[in-house]
Amino acid sequence: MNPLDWWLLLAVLLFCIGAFGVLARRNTILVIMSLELMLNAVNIALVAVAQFRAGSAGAGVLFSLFVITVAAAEVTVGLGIVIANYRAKRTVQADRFDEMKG
Amino acid sequence: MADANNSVLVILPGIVIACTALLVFMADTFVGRRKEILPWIAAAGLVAAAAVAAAQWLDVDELGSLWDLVTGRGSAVFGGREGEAGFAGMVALDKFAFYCTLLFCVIGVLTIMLSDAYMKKRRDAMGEFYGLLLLVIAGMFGMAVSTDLIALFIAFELMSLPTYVLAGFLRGDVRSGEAAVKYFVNGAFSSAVLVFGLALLYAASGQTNYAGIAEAMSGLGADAESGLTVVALVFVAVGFGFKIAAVPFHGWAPDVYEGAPTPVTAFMSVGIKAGAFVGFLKLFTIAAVGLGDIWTAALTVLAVLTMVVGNALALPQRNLKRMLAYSSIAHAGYLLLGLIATGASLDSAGSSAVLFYLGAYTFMNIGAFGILVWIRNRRAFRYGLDEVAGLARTMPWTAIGMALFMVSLTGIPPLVGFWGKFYLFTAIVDAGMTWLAIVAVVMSAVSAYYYLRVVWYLYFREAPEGAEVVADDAGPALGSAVAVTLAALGVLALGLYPSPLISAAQGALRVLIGG
Amino acid sequence: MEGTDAMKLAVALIVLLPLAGFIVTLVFGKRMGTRAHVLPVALVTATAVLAVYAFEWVFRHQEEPFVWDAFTWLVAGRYEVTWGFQVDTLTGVMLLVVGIIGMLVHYYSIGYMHGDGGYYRFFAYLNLFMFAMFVLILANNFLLLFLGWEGVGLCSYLLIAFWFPKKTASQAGKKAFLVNRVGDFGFTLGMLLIFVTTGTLQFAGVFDKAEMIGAGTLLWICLLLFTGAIGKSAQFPLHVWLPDAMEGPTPVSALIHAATMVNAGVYMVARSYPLFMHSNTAMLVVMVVGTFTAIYAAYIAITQNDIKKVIAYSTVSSLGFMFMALGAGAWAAGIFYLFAHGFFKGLLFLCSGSVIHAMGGEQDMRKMGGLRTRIPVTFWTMMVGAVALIGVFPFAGFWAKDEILFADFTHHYYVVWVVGVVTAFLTAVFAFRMMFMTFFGESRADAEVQAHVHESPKVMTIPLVLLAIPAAALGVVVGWPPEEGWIHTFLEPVFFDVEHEEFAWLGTGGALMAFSLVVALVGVYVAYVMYLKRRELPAQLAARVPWAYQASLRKMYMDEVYEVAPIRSTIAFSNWLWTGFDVLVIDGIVNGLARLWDWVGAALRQLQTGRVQNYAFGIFAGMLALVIVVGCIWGV
Amino acid sequence: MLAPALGALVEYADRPLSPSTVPGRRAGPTIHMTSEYLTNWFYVWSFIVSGAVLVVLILLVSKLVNPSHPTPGKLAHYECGIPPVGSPWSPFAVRYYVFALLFLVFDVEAVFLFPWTLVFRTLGTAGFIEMMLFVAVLVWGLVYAWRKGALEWA
Repeated sequence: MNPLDWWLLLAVLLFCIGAFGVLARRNTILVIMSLELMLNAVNIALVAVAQFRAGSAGAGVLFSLFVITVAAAEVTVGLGIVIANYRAKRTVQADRFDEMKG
Repeated sequence: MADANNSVLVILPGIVIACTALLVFMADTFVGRRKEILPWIAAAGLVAAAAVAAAQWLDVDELGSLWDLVTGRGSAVFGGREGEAGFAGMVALDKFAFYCTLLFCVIGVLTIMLSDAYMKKRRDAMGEFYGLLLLVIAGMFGMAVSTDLIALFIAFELMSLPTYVLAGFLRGDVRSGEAAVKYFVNGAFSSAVLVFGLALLYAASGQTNYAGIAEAMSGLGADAESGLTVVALVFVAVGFGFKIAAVPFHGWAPDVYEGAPTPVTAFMSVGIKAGAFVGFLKLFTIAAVGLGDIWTAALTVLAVLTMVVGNALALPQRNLKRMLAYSSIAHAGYLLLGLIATGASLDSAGSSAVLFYLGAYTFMNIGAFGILVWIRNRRAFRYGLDEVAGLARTMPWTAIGMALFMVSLTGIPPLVGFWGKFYLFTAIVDAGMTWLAIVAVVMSAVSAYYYLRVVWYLYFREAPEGAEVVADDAGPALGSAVAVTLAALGVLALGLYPSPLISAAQGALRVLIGG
Repeated sequence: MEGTDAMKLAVALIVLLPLAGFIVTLVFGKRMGTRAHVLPVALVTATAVLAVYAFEWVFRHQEEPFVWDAFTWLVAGRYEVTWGFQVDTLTGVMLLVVGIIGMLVHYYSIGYMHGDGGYYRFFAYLNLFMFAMFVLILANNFLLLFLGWEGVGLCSYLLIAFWFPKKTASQAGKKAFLVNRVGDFGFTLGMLLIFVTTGTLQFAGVFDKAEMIGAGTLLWICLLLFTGAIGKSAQFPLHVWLPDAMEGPTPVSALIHAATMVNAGVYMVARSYPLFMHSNTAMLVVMVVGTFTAIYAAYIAITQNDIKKVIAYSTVSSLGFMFMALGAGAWAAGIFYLFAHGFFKGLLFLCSGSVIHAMGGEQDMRKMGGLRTRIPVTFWTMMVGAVALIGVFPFAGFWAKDEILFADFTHHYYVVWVVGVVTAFLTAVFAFRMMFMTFFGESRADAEVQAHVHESPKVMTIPLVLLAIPAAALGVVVGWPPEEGWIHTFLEPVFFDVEHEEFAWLGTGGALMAFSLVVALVGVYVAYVMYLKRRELPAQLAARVPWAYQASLRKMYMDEVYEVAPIRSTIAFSNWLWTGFDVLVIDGIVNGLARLWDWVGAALRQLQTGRVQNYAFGIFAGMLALVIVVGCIWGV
Repeated sequence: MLAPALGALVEYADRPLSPSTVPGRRAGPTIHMTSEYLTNWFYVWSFIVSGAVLVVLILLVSKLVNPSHPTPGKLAHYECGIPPVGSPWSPFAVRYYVFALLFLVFDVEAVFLFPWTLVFRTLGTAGFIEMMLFVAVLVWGLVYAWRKGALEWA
């Protein structure tokens, strides 16, 4: 199998590790970090494709740039929300947010 | 950058909206206590954006009047059949985008009116609220115009990120904060999945431009339907399904809808859904047009689950806000039928039905939530079903409005909700998937139970003791009243005479699919 | 075609006037106070006149029905739905029934609802009902018909629950709503199927294609439509809502639940004649359901003590009779019966209302009696209605009922015929049981009620008289001579090529006619023996020893119940049907459907844990599942 | 030990699955390579396997296997090995995070400047103006933060 597959496989594994972090971690800060991990997996995939795949290669690199910046904005919003909640609820544990259900 | 000016022209409405947002933010820090001006600025910006979009059409169109344009009559289309492309084909302002722009502006203005009394109670947050709202709408506009994976992704995030903040913008309110956390974690997770899907789509085709992807895929012939494409499309469907709260990606929706401020909930249930739908409609129908059978399969599974689970979960709810949340999940299920129909038959009927339904749903749902805001503005109200019992006597007109919206949501003629379902279901039948239509009809019959139960409480139940306590958000709420009234008129008028809207929707689709 | 413009105007007004009445009354009614009725009644009167005009028009143009697509509702591709109206002879008959009875009921209500809290609300709803009912019968496509169908349904729920502070009333309204959901759901599916197969919903278009539709599909279409009819026309097993609907004000019972709305199902089936004509199985189903309902409801009616419940079950039975006729292929006879039934059943209800009015709200017949002399007008008119109901020569019911039985017989549905005859017998029994218990013998009301017994005001009695006339004479006028009567030739264009049996006076026809007449009279006699004859005895006793009076009176009841064994078993059986079957099984099913969904919802709710990461897990698991599913559909 | 397993996986995945695949159709080297890896089902299986193993199993197993006899000691969360004393947040003023976030945003947005410098000449004036607009928006945001008082220790 060709090299691109190995890169994509790496991306997949990284993505799944990040997903695992999001699902398993109780601390929202760590959850956000795991989210960043997932987005970085995407970046690897994008750059790898841009490298090996015929077609408009530049797009992949460009795309990854945007992913990076959006990820930054995302983490900013996320941390902001976490801080606001910490003020109100004095906790960052994800599973403590279960007031509404059903 | 030869077409720089042209490109700017293409996204001019979006630019107008975004700049208005910046203006609102800045004005917020300068006006001091006179914050009542902010909603006016925001509304003006939206109107201006709509006007710009319309003007762009009129100066290049041989169309006689704006009315012809809106009703989709007449022949010519902006810059020829393809619409006007900009930024190296990353965006295109075509008739489809035009329809969506108008729709989004209507949604935005209605939301601004709705939040009138609500925001007067929370002056300090006015700047954030209206600024973020405008940013979201700018993102929705981006969803409508983008014809490239990158543009789609940016628009998607621009639409999402401010919404997380809006959901939790009642600082100090535990439920609102909880809503924000849930929405953010799930949202960020699913958008990571989405962007991974986009990356894989890029991997499969080597292109990020919709047209390019379609071309590359057709070049591959049968090989196009490979594992890679399947995974890519499924991932895209997941990110999309999350935004429209399709089962099983819906878990967040009821909690967020319940926790978020009601005007925000109203906006999310209508605006975000509309934005997501138009964006992915374009992606699926242009880029993945050759792979219809794959994403149709995926969406069919989602649609059935969504309709069944959404309705089943709405039944036991006794909190109106939560009930409406589940109902909007169910409606997302109906809407999916339109996409499926287009994917299965490559006929534009389904997609135009979706556009029509989005318009119809805007009036119904904003109206329904608006009534809740309005009641809360008049008396103590925790959105409980029992609290509206006997409302017909204490607040007759409010009760009539509520009944109207509920009946319309049920899909009983002659209200607009009926036509929405009518077009969706007929489209799916024409696409040869009658069984789906039957499922949908059964489910709407079920939904009648919980919608009309509300009407029942309004008219045939005795009012609870001590209903006339002081209001939660007391104060002048002219805006909310106007918004609800407009919504009610829309539901009635479009119900009695839906032709203009439907032909407008069909006209909009003619650009994408040679309907 | 001459006069179409006038006709257009008439039809438009027929639809619009009641609507206007509804809106104005709803908005300004409160201010009009006790004069809230003026506008609606005036408008309905005008409507009735127009309806008569329309009838007269179609009378002159029987062969060429009036069809008018007022305006195109929406033009979207191939789907074209119009506000289209059509007046053919069938519609003409319906117009007469709805227009005239509707008008009379409006007048009657002025007296009956006098001083009620929701006076204006009542008239507003009535006008809305008229609007919807006219839309229903004037529509020239299924969708518009369905619109009216839902409209009358809505009004029916609103009016059943009119006195909603009464728990039973709001319950009854809810029940009516739920039960009709089932029927309407079938109807919707039927329309969908029609649209899928024929690509249109216009009557003309659909019926033209009727032959082309495959037998299986056609059967499904007919059965689904009939499901709707079962719900609306209160046929077994969806009839349960109608008896409870008596919680509504009596004029409502008369107009909606006897004369007009409940006939909508019959009308719809008759309207779909070209479809049913081609599906014998469907016809058979219609006939069986109708026949069974007829006798079933008649059984139950015998033991009811609430005067309105008796008439209600009798209505269910009569509707069963109509479906029996349609199913047996006696289309004209069925509509004829509908025509007559509308008048005499409406009359009976209004009379019962007048009785209740006189008794100060008392509905229990055991507390009545001897009203004959106290409220003569009501008595005589009600007697006309009862006689017409049981079909005594020459009253309206006689001709209609007889043609149906004749058709059953001549079409060799002997079983159906026997059931029909038995039903006729039972009908006679309970009708006159009601008459005797109410009007004859000693009054069993307590003193202070007695004191206040009074004939109803003119505004109520005059409509009774006006209704009594057609109830008595209609049969002879339109139904004579049998099988060639005017109504037949009149309905010829609608029910084309229905084979006719020759009616021989000195043959089957005459014999059957005589026989059923005898049966009816026997029924009356039985009722007389059971509920009247043994009454003089206690009366004489009562003259001497008052204390013995009560005791003996109760004893008398025992005797009446126990003296004749077959009657006892009948009563027991009908009791069982009523309490056991109706209340338990059928209500159980209706409520069960609702509960099932509640249960499903509750079960799914468990998954809605409120935990952030459980939702995220749902997303992830759903993602994997979707990959697998789509992967399996698509590559492997 | 992962590699051989994956090798086997690939063997399995590489077998032609889609019946519609016509081996004959090949157009040019790129597409050749493309269809090579496009037609295999490597991705489906790698996703399902790694996803299921990494997430579903770990979550479920940990749920099932571990006996739950909760005691206060066990319930204490152990992100950093020892039971935390007090809130881990207390030492820092919330302001710190606001600054951190502001820095993060402006820092990362600067990433767009680098590719711009590479193609600066070719873009010419239009590109310059566009970038200035971009920077202006960022400055606008900074001013907003400042006006909102986010930049002061309080």
